Amino acid sequence: MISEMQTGIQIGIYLVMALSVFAALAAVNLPNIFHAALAFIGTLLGIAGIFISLRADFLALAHILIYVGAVMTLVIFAIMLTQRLSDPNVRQHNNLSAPAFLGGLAFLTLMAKLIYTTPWPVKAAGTVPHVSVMDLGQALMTTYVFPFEVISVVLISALLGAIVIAKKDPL
Amino acid sequence: MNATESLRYFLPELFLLSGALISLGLDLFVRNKKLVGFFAVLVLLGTAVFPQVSDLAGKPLELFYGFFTLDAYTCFFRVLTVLILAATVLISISYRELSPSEEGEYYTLLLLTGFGLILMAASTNLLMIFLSVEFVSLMSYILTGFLRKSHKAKEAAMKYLLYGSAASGIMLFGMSLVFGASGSLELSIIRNLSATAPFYGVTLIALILFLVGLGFKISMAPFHMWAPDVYEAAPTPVAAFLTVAPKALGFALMMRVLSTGFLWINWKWSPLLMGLSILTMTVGNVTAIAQTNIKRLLAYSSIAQAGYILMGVCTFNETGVPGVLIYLVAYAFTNLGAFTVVIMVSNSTKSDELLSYAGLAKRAPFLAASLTVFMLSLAGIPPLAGFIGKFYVFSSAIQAGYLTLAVAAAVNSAIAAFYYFKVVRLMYLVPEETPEKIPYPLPLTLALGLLLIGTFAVGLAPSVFIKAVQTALFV
Amino acid sequence: MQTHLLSWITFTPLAGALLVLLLPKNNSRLIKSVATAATLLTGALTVKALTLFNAAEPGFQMIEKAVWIPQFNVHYYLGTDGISFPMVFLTALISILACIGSFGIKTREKEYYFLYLLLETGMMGTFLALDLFLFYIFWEVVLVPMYFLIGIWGGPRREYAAIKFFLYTLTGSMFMLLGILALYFKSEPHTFDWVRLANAGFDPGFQKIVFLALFLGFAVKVPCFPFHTWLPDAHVEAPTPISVILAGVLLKMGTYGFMRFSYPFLPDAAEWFRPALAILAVIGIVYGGFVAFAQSDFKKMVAYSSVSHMGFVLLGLAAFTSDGFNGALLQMFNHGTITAGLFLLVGVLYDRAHTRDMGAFGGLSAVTPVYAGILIFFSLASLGLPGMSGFISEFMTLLGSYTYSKLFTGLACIGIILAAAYLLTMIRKVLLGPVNDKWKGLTDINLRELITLVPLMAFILWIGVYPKVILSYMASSVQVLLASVGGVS
Amino acid sequence: MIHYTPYIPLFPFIAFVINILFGRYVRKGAALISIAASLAACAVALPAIAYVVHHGAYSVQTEWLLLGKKTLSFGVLLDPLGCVLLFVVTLIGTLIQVYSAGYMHDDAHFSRFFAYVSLFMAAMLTLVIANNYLLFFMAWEVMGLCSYLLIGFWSEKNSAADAGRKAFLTTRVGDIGFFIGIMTLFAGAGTLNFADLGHAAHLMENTPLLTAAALLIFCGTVGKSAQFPLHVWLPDAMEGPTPVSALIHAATMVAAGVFLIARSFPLFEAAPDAMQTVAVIGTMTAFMAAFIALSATDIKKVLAYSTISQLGYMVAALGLGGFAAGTFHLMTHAFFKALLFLGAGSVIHGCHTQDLREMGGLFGKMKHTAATFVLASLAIAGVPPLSGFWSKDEILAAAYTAHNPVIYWTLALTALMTSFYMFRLVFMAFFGKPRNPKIHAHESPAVMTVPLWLLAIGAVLAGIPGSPFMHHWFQNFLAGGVHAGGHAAGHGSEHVIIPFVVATSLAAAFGGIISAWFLYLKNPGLPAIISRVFRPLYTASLNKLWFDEIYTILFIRPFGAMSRALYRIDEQVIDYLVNKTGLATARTSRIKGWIDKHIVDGLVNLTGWTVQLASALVRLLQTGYLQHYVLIAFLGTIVLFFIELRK
Amino acid sequence: MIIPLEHYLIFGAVLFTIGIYGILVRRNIIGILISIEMILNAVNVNLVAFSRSTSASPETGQIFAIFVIALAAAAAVVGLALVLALFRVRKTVLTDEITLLKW
Repeated sequence: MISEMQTGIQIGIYLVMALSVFAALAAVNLPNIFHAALAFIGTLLGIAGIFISLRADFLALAHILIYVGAVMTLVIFAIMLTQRLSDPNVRQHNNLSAPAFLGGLAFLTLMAKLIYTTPWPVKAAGTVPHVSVMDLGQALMTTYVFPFEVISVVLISALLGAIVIAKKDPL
Repeated sequence: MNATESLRYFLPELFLLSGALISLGLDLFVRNKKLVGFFAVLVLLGTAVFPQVSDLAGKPLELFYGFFTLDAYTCFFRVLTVLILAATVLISISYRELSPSEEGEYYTLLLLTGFGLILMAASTNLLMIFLSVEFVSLMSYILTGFLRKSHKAKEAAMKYLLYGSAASGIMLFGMSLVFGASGSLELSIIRNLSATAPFYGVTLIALILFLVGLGFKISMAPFHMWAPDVYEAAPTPVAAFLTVAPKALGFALMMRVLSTGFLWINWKWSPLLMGLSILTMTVGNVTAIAQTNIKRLLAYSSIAQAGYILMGVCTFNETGVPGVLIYLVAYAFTNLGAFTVVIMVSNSTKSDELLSYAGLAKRAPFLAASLTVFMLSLAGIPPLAGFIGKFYVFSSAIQAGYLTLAVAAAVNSAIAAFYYFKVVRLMYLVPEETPEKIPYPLPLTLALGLLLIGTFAVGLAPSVFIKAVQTALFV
Repeated sequence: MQTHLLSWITFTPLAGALLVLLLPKNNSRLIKSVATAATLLTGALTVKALTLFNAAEPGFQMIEKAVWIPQFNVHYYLGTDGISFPMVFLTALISILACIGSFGIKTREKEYYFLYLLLETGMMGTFLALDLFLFYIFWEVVLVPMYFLIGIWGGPRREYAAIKFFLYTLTGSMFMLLGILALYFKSEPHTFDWVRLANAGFDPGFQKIVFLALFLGFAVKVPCFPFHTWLPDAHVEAPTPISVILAGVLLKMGTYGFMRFSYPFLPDAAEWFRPALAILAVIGIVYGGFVAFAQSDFKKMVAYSSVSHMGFVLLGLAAFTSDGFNGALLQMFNHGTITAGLFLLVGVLYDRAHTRDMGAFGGLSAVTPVYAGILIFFSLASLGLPGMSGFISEFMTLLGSYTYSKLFTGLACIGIILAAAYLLTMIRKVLLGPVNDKWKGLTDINLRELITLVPLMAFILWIGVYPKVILSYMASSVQVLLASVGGVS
Repeated sequence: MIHYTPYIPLFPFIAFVINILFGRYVRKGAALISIAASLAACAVALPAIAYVVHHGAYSVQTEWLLLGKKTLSFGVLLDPLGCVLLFVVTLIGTLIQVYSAGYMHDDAHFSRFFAYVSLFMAAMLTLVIANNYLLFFMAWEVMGLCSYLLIGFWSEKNSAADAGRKAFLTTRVGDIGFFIGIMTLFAGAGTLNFADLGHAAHLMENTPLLTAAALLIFCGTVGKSAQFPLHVWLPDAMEGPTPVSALIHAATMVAAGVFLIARSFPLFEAAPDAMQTVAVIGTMTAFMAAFIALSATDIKKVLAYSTISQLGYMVAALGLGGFAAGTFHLMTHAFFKALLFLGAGSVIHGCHTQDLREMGGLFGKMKHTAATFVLASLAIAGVPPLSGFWSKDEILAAAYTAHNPVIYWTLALTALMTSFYMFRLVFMAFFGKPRNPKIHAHESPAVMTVPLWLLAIGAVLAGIPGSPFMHHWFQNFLAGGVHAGGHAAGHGSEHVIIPFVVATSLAAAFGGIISAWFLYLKNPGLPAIISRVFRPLYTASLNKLWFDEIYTILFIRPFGAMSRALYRIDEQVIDYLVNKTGLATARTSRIKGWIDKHIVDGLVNLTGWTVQLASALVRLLQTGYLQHYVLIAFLGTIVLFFIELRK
Repeated sequence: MIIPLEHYLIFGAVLFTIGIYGILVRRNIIGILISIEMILNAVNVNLVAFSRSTSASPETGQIFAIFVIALAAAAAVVGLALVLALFRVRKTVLTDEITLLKW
């Protein structure tokens, strides 16, 4: 029973993965950039699903909030600001597809080989404790307090910069 | 060491950060934005001489649970960084293109970048490496695209960002793999990984992906191609800064990564870096020959210089490592100096074309002489700073017995002399086109004078600097 | 002053250069006098050193040594011996004369004399440095002023000539630097110190590589066939005083390098490369002679004649005998005086006629008899007329090389005939034959020009008639050199 | 007085210095200064000679140069051989200078002329008293220089300027041989001192090195004494003023070559092969030059070829072992040939032409000149008891005793030709009717004729000391000298008159005179017919056996072509290859034009060109197009993977 | 772990490669930015997967991922700001039209 359920979950995960990859392919290939952005949101959701399967619930949530809620909204705004939607005929791909595809294929092959030949030090199932939101918060406030502070500086700086860059000329 | 304990060792950085924030606030109240600039210089100099709380004679301090490694190495680069930044700010103050409406933020951003650069030097784990590199990169993109009016600058910043993000993405992917294989973010633990045979593959891939990310920062071929475009289009002080500081810290980090994380497979990366070093210097020099824009010429030159510095990284022996540091110091003085002259000339001629340097010797003898000194230093002519750097890296190649590398570097140096002298030739041998006089604004002249002194000082009294470097490395 | 005499000699010109920099741009008279005073003072110091110089002492004298870069074991290390002192003296002499010869320069005088004096410091340092690091620095310091001096004040193709000179020599010296570094790292403990390196005893395989590297650096300067092609261009385009410096002193730096560094450090390699050196020397002698013969440009002819004459120096060095080495060293000195004189004379003519095409002249001996006489004098010295210095040194080098190879010596003798051929043809074209009406109004040589030439003539005659004195200064040091390479005396 | 010997050359040298530096102040006084110097030299030299005659050779030396462990000393050696030359040079030199004062009186460069002549005197005297080869060589070269300067004295004339250069270069070819010879000797024997030659020859006995050294030294003679095949310069040297021809190119300098052989005699004796060569070359030269002289029409050219021929005689004599004979002839020849040249100069001075075909019947107008000239001609023809007879007879005797019939008869035939062409000259110039009415000849002033007569006395009497009347005093004196020089074998031992030789000699002398008389006075139309009958021979003689033309084709043209070719290689290949490195981008049209025009810059140039090409290619990659950059980086990464992961 | 670690890694690698492909072929800068985000997400997948299976302390990978997300957001903000600024002056967002700088 458990194994059946596990098989079901496994199939579900693989399905999510397949869908994510499919969405990712769509995101880089769709001729309409707006559609591509939407497809990418699909990928993001899929990845959130994968996170859940890895029992990183908080991360999945944060992922969706930040990406779908913030980044992609921005992206879509940007698309709308810069895109003449009336003109979907603008070619969205350059002529580097062939070398890019071949290069990508080579890279992927290499990676696959590497992934399968490396004896990853996987811990025995069940020995890895569940990481709760509490745990994460604790870690961020203790061990990781320094990066945490740093990233805040980064974000402030980035915001400052973005404002300076994007603000309209006073004249 | 926990956070509270760490803070007292972290005072210089805190000083810098608060300086940045104050300057941001100052921007709101001060009408003459130049004052913000001078304030920034003071902050930077303050950081440089900020009293060290601890004695660094002992073991390196693992501040903030090891997320900030405070050792002599970090201190060295901290001082180098803030000095470079101080020079950058100084030469920015009289930069004509900078409009008052954005000048205040500009200095703040520079100060913040300084913080990021110091983090790079202090990073010993993957997370901090990623964070600091991205931080500096983001700041670089922003600074590059800072000028509102320049189309080229926007374009270059855009390219820079896309290229840079892709590069850090690639590096990050490598980090993820090595993290998986070792189970830790600490470079010191990753080192143990590289000692075991089954993990060679993943270690090497990770190493190469590291090289991509850091190679991007130091403009190492074939990851250098963004550099000329960015250096040409960026505001000249920013270009000066970008050719020096991120590169220097990129090298700092690269050496940290290689020595802490991958020292045991140096027989693998040493030849690789040798090839990349030769490629880098050749590409830089060969392409520079054909340039007609001084900033672009200096851009390619800076690529070539990265190639020479890589020699020291590649050999990684007792001359190579200090060689890199010395070279960086020498290069910082020299390149900043060259850019200072470029700013002064372009302030009056409104052009960065090489042709506008024709007859400069007549119009502005001091500028021409200074630029000549800097060009000679870049070409590695003694007794200037550049020579000491080159001497060191050549030494390391010879000491390591890398004859190919040494010969390639020798040939390259000769090629390089050709285009450096192209500039000199224009200034001295070609009659002037516009007889206009070039003004000498105080901050720029001050910076120029100091950089000139530095260039000579490294060349004539290298022992002082070598001592500093050795302190940074072996204590 | 006594104790730091060599430093004074080296840096007096630099001080003069800095002083020139402070002078007002337009006061040409003041600039000239300061520059001349600096060279004269340097000359006086050199004479002072001459009185202190102990000819019987084979080792280094007047040594100054101070730590400079302790981390690399680099010392500020000056000293002189019988090999370098003649060169120092030559440098001082030629510098004074060329400085006086420079009075004709009318543009950008301040820059000119600044660079000129800087150049002198570089040359002096090159000959006096006993620390390889220091030597390299001075060696390179020479390059830069030279570039400007040719490039700014040269002839129509000056830029080309200047950059060509610069790139050739720089390429060579880059390899030399590699060689120097190799020596440094091979020595235990690592050192640039001449004395230590000379006693290091490197293994032969290593020696060959380093010799080759140093060779590239030195051979370009000599210039040794086939690295000589910068020379005609540089000479032709350079202003007269700079040609004089170039021929009089700079070329000697290459051969001096062989004698001072390559040979004592790398005796086995020197032995091994001896045939190659001799072959290149002979090619240079004959080839330079032939090419000189083909010239119609006066200055170019003299330039190629330098290639030929410096070939004798190399031949002497390949001889590995006391005669060969002494002859080579003497030939360096003599070539310096003779060719410097010839270049000055070319300049005299060019200043007046604004052409150097020998075919355009004719019959000048009737128009400018004093000039003609002096030109003939230097030509004869150059073609090795006995009684003049060139003969002695050529005789000694050939005598030296004779015991090494009769064939090479014989071939080199062709060079002597060639020298007579091209120099006499030059005299024939310029001085003899019917007077060309165009040059009827040419004025004869003036006093200033005479002042630059007469000291050279004095040296040429003195050495030609009684070479024992100058040779006595060289002999003991050369003997040491010879012993170090294991040559026969 | 003998101890002042080393200072003999100093007097003329001082005269030289004064005249060259202060020529424009002393003006005509230059002649006085030079003559005074010569007289002073005479005044020191003659007592010195007397000393040597009574007390034997004198030598002194001082260290000059340290070669390795060997010392090279310079010094003075005055032995009988040197005395002969010293006597000749001081005496004839003085007389000729006196003559020159008249001859050159109107020349614009009067003082310079005397300066050169004084320098020559100084060099020649140094050479004569030199005690070693190096000093000898140095003086030898300085003489060459003076010869060069004096031949080209009238340098406005292109022919004179060319002749000077030719003389210097041609002799220099020989000198280089001499120079290598000296080195060979030094390397082989370790000494250059004449006094040690015997010892040296002994050291190198039977080695090829010795023969080589001797032959190489002989090269010097070939050049200086205008022996075949380097004789071509001497006829051209007649472009110089006539006193110069007399002094340098007849009496003294050219004889220095012979003197050189005589000096090196111990060396040659030890090398029979070399001796043989010397004899053959000398004989060939003697014959060949006489043959050319037969058809010459320029009065000085006839004398020039005659000089070559006579020098050939002396060389042959020495080659045959006739040490005394050669030296003897050297002395007598100096007198009569100087006299001939001065006479010719007087003729030229008097009628302003050198072409024999325009002269004729000058005897009446120039009595002194003609009389002395005829005396000299008789001497050179070998008519007894004039000096030429005694010395020529000695040489023929040497050939006879050497049992070499070919050489003997060739020399005899040459003697015949000599007397023929000399009297052809005499008859054409001084006798018969004037051919060119425009010529108004006049006698020269006393300053010129007095030296003529003084020399004539010499020409007549110089043979006496070597004749049986004085019991071959000269030969014995010389033999003692060789003795003193360290050589054991005697040379003057068998000085008996050989009747057969005397007969041949007399027959040749008178045969030549008579046939000349027959052809040029009796039947003036006959020579033309003869020349037509023996056309090939005549043409050969007239064209001087085509030596100049052959040398032009064989040496001069290839030389020029080679130098131009090498130059082209230098500019276009070596330079081109080298240059391309950096200069490709230095693209002002001027430079480009230059580069196009030219290729040895080539090695560098090729490099440069490669760099330029690479530069262009690499630049092309820098498209400004972001994704090209990323693609290169990405592909680069993959390449790095493959490099690192390969096994 | 419900499915083997390797499968997650392959999934990450595939996403990564698609991202790279996107960077290389997209003309639109926003498209490229999306591709870059995809790369960072692929890394996150790796990080979280490793965090679950091989990491010494289980939260490390997740925290790293959080930082990656945050920085990605920052980069996106700067990037989009630049896009807008660029669009304003150049009226284009296509990479092959921003090639003023070359050679």
